[in-house]
Amino acid sequence: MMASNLGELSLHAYQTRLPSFEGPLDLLLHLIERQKLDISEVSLVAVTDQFLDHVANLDERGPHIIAEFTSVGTRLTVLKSRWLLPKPPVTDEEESPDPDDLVEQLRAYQQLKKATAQLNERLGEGFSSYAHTGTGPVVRVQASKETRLATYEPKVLLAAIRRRLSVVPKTIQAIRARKIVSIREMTDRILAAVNGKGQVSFAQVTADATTRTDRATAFLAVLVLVRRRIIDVEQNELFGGIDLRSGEGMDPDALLDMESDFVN
Amino acid sequence: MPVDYTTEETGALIEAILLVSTEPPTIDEIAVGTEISVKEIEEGLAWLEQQTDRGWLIQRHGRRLSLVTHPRYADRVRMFLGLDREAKLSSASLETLALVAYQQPVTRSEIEAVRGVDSSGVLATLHARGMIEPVARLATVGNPIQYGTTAIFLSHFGLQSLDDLPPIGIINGKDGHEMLAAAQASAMATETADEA
Amino acid sequence: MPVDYTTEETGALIEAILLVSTEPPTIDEIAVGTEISVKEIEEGLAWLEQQTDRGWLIQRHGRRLSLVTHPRYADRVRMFLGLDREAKLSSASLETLALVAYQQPVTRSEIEAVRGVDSSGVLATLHARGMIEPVARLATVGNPIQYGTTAIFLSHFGLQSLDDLPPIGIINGKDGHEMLAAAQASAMATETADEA
Repeated sequence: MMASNLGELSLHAYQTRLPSFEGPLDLLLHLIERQKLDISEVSLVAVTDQFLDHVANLDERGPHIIAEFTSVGTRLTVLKSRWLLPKPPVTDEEESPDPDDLVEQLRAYQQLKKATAQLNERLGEGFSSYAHTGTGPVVRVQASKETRLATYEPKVLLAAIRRRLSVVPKTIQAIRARKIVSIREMTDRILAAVNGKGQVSFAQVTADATTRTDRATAFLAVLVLVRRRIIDVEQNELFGGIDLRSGEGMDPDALLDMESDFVN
Repeated sequence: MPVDYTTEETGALIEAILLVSTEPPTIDEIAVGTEISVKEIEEGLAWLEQQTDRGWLIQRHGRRLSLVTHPRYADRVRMFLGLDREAKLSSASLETLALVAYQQPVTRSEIEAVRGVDSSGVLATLHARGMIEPVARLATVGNPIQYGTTAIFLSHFGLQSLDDLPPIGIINGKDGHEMLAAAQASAMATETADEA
Repeated sequence: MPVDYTTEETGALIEAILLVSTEPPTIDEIAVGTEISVKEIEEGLAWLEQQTDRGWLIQRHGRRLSLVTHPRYADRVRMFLGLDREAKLSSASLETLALVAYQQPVTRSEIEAVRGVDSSGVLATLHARGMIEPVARLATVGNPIQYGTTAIFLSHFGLQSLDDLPPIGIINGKDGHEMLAAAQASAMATETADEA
């Protein structure tokens, strides 16, 4: 290679700073711009040796990349040889387009570099935007696609509740008074509580019992469950709290004929 | 991080946040997430809520905020989304929904105490429609489920929050809200374990 | 259906529509869907795009419209969403992306003609990151794929539309776009079937 030691040194120094070029055009453009030259055949000839020197040092790259650099290097060599040799009058116009293409190609690449820089600047500002992915309004989120609900005025709700309240309230007391808790219901409640918490006190079970009848029912229910070993009870002192917990015979089927205990 | 946003800019930021959040955030979450003080977020939000030229409203569901289309444009939005074929709520559903809306949180027994009829089917329907949801369990035996209304409910009725529900007013010389509360209290006393 | 909306109201309606659309609609789709004339929609949209106090922008990708957060609030929105700054694009990716952005639709061969280097790996990366997508196939031998940029690309660079790309301008007395196009055209002549 014809490169001077100085040229080789500076190129290597630069390479360590800017480790990779995006291909031969990138390198070529860099070499030309570094010497503050315009893109022309003259400037291409001027940087040919440096370019070839760089190609010679492409050792770690893949063959594919080396081929790309070599291809451009060959075109440069042709160009340079034309300049070095005595010039015959050019008659054949088809001879020249190849190096000219390289000039045009390089100019286009320079444009691309400029466009890239502008895009990069845009990115540097960090001004991204984020697409709307929100939950959006309800009309969109609705579960069922086949039947969508009509929208209503709030006054519809008001009308519904006023209509109800103008009719019903007087009957509420009657409903409550007639409510009787059966032993079966009570055992279900106790079992649910024992199953849920592992242990409950009798006081908790009867916390909601408003009448003596309800408390009596609860006590009977406890007796039934104990007798069938579905629950165990423990009372540590006279009139003390009674704790209820799961018993060994905890079997739902055992409850089936439970009401027979109280048939009489 | 100190912020140099104007109130208007903070409002616009909130708008941006609501646009991209997948779940409706609270004011506190916005403040923490953007490192802006709660006070500034609240001021920005107040400014935002005053804007009348938007196509949407800020809906407050509890402490959560979300953007929903403005009721003024509901008909065109529905038209655009092809929602003209709509199912209507039955009068039983409407009545039950009204009870949940006005008295939430409320259990099935409390609802039945007022309506006087079994309401399990209606509640299931309303739940499936996304209008109501379980919000808690009562601390009595059986731990019955308490229902409340959802953000979907608010949108359907064009409400910004539950505070926007029209007051029940006076019925037969009695205050409607008090009547409901009394009915609820009496039902509470006979609460059964059937929700367990 | 006749409409008696003011331009401002039509703009707000468009805002509402964009909030609820699951897919970015076109102007025509909005017009048809709301039974409002294209002219009125366009006027409303023009009004909407002039509003400067919003937290969002209308992004135009091709003929589709969508709401995206205003780039001004990018850092706070990112903070709120807990997003890191996106991984940086390599200079090779950026260069290729710039070419696709400015010259789309463009084939791999056309890209390689300008860059002077194999670009298949870079194109695959950009595609995987959602920055570019195949938009058509060229009607030459092998029907090579033509690439274009995506809505994600626009969002990533905070652009409202491709019209917002900074102009390349004039270099050495020649228009940048024309020079790129010329390089592209030279590739066209040697287009091979390797994209098939």
